[in-house]
Amino acid sequence: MTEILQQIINGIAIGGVYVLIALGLTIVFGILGIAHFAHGSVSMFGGYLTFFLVAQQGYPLILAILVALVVGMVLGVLIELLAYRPVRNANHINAFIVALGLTMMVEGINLQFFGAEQVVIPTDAGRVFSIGGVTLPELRLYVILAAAALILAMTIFVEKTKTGQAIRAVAENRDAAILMGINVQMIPLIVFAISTALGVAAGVMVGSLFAIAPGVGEGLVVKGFAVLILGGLGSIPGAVVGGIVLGVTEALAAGFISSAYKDVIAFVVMIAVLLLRPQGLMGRA
Amino acid sequence: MKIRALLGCSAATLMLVGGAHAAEKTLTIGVADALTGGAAVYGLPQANSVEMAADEINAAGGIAVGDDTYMLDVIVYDDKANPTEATNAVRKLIDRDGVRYILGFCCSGATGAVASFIEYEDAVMLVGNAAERSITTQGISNLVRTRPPADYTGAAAGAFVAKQGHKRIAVLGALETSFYASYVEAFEEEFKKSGGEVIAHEVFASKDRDMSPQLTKIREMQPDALLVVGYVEPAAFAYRQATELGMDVPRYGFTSGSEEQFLRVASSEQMEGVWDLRPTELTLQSTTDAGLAYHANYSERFGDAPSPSSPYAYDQAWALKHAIEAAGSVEDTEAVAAALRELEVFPEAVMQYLPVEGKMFDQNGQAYTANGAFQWQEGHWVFVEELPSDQEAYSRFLSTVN
Amino acid sequence: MLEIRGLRTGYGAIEVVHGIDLDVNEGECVALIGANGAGKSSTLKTICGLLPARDGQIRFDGHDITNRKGHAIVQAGITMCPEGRQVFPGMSVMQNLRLGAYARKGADIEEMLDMFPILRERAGQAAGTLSGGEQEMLAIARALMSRPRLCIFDEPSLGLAPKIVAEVAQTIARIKAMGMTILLVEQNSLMALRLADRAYLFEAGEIVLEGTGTELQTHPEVVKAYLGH
Amino acid sequence: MPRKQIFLLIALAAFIALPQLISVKYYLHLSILALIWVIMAQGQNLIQGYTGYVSIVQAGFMGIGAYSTALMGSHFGLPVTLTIILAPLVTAVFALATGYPSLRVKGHCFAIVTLAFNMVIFIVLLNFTALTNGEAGITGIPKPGYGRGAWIDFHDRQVYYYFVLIVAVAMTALAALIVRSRIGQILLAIRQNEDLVASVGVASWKYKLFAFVVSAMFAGLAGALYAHYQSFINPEIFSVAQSLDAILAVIIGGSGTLTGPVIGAFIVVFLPEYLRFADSFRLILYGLILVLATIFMPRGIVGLARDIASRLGAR
Repeated sequence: MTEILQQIINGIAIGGVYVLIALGLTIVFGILGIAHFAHGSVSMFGGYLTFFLVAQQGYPLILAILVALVVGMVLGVLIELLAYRPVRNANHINAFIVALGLTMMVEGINLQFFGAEQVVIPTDAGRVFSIGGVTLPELRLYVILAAAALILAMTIFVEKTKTGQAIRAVAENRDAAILMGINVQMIPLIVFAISTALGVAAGVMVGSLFAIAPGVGEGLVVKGFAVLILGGLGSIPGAVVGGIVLGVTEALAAGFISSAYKDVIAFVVMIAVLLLRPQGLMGRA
Repeated sequence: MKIRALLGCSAATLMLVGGAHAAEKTLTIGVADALTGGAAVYGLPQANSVEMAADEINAAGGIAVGDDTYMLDVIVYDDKANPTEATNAVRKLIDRDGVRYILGFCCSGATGAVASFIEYEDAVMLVGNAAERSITTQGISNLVRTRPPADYTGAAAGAFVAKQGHKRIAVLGALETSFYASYVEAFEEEFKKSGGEVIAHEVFASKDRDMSPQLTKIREMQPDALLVVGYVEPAAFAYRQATELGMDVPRYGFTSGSEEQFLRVASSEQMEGVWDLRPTELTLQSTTDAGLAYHANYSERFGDAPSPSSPYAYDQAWALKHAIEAAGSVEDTEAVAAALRELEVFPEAVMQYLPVEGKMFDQNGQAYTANGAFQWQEGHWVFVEELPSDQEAYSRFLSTVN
Repeated sequence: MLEIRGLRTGYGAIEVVHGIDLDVNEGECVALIGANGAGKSSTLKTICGLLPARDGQIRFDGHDITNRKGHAIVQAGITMCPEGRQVFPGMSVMQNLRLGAYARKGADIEEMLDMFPILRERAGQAAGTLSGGEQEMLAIARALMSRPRLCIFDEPSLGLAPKIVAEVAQTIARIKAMGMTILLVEQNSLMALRLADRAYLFEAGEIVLEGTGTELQTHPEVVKAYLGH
Repeated sequence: MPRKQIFLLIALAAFIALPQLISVKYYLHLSILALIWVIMAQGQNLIQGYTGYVSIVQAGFMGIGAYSTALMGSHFGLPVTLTIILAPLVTAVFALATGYPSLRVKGHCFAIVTLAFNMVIFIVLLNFTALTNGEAGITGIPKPGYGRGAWIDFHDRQVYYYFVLIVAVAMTALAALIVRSRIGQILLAIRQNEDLVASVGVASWKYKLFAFVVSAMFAGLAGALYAHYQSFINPEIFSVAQSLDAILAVIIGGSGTLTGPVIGAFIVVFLPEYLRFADSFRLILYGLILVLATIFMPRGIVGLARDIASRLGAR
């Protein structure tokens, strides 16, 4: 029992990171229909930047995160304007190829600026809590809490604010949204800013809890898309449920089936969902 | 003014005269190694150390072959530790640049790809840090390797851990990487001899940084000790997460990571007491004068301490110099390859090679170094003792493997 | 209020509207009738900025709004209740209504719920779960939420049961009675001409006839082709 | 003779003469790799260029072809020529199993699902060490023919070049046949408007699956040729990065054309050679080229050439 509980706790922390990545992906997909493949690498850029500011420039962690969030938002806006907007009306393949090209570029930029060695954002959180044999490191607790807070903030933003409602409207019906007087040229910029901010938050989490290294972002973005397919494309509750499900599945698979094939098992779950429920766990039929 | 110009003139004349005496030629050697990507941590220092060795050899008068003196010139290509890129790099060195001597090679996949065709080339290949055993079991006569295979070290480690009195040990490692797997295999064999048992073989991939699921499973099995085998980046997380999960069993490992690399991930308290059972390589506490000089020169030249495994490549360059001089030819690669097999350990060597029948490389072209047990004590790796290794016996064993 | 001169528009390589002139005066209800694909809906889309104009001019209140961005046209005071209703299916009725008022400050939802009591009953329900007639009411209410000065209806009766069609017609009549300027495209020509003060007949991307609603109702060509007896 | 056929003959003659024109053998080596990539890219083009589905599993299928030819040879002692022929068939079986679920989604999601499959193939190749020997890979894969010194010696790179050239030309011809057939026309129609195709009663999924499987077989064959040429394979070569190169080859060359993949394959193999000067910037440069090419040259080099030709012709 302790083991199962411990594995679920293990899975929730990484699941929280998946959720944040998937939320960023899902709002972009909902609005533009683009699989923003560079999202993982951009998120890692945010993590790297935070590391750079903390470890090399001596910024306090919170300030560094704030700076990284702002820089990330600007970067997101630039990506939309310079890369995706020009292919908005072209074949959907083109947008995906642009996404792949962007991924290469951002990975290259990360490599150029921050090197090939793994990077860990230093934090002070080193305590470990233990309840009845189940342990929870302080840092993981913060990551879970931060992820929960961001998910809550995101839900409130989308459901309760005018801008959030406009974003949903554009996702559901672009033409009708125009008729509501929504500036549909602006919405993608806002969406990319939010998406990248969420990604940077995930990048900081990965960078402090684990490490950032070349290729980590790409691995993460694939997991993010697996979450999307699991939860339902463009669905915010789907991203939350799918992310936790994927994280816990991986931990349980590694703990009880095979650590070598845990990613394979995660993808098999994704394929199974695709076959049995193509619209995803939370998607509408 | 005039006097100085005259002096300059005569100096130039002198040099011309000197040059005409014995022909000074250039020998171009090649390096194929990972300069970018994840494996650059191993490859780049190796490439640097070859360039440094070449300059030192040149400064010491070059390579003397008959009446000629050869000055070394080094071409370095990036193989990204990728087999196709490595093949391309070596093809280019041989076919386009006319290079006959190729050094470097930090990583097994890329090395294996090149080893599969080098036999048929008019060239000599010197392998460095790549630890996969099969590289020197194929009887390739124009290939030698300075680093011992991982299982040679694994066996010594198994005997050492058994001696500590552990009976049930859990393994967590990059077991999909075959030289790590072979380390564990040899470890297990030795460990079993004294009645021990390996109760778990859990795997992490090179990009995994969250090993808590595997460790949770291991924790449940209540082993006497933990053995972590893999690249330092993930291994450091395994050590840290083991403490986070409240595991307080002794931890052994095979990672060859530096102090800085571990401290980036885990605190010194979390690392306290961890053992690293590995080839002795370059450690300031246990090295020779050549090693100290190497460390100082490298640090000065590249502004960064050399990686512990980088001297494998440095020693390649010196081994090549001595072999060419012994063979008396730069053109006859067969003679040079044969001379390498006959070479005795030379004074410039940084690693502490254990000769086999008096030779640096055995009949398979394999060199052996001492293995050591290092322990993390208050923020530092401390050399505790040499691991008992029998290079002669292993060399005989290696000849039987195919 | 709305003046269109020499308007051309189309999709890709195909031009579907070949230079039309059209006027809507303040407080008037104007209907566009004609066969499928005659260019009526394309004209509406072009007015609302959903489709770019290739040539010609659209003026609203004397200002040129040709090829302005869609949201700017809404801000100028034109709103459209689109063909096929186009509610936001995953959002609640209330959320749909609030979005109707996106372009302006404040929202008087109560007023709208009084006008369409059925929407009050369905307030928390996802719009996608409403019946066709209810969705049409929601789409109309949503359009009115922006307090437009010109309200455009594109095929409001499309795909609805006859009983509901009558209800929709009544609703539009009520809105007209409130003094709203209306531009209406409707397959059901009889319904359109009864509601309209004036009407234009489209044929193959051109306007072939213009007159008051009553005139056109009795025009032999219209009777023969569109009112069918 | 029509202009197109003259062009074709000149191109063929150039490929035949190429080994004689190359003085540095290294470029012959790269040319062989490029021809293998032509087969890869022609396959990728069938699904990406003609059907409009970006598949990111081409390198995975190449790996299945490479490993199956090597393993059939070493485990069952089958002759090399036979295993090369069987390799695409083995690949087809895997492609059927992966294509069926993947094709349930469209567009971007299809791309992601196939990418997941490439990762699965990679992980299995890496971890199923009993069969694949893991990261260390398989060494000593034999060449076709009768060994060293035989009258046709495949160890001679010129011989292997002509061998691969014949296969590459045959596969390009096969791709041309498929594209011009009724099936090819339906594939094109699917790219244009899949809903329309479905609405006229064509079971579009069958055609998509066909395109997917055939494209995988091309990759499997390329993998087999690669394995016997290099004599060494390991999982690294068949990772997602290589699948992206296949996409790059099609896009840069010109997707939905037969010449495009040929040009693209040579670019993908040779471009890194000429970008060495900017080695550390290579990834950035690559990505930039991809983005700019997609935005400003969406129909690839072939499309650009056609535009220029028609403009010149118009004058």
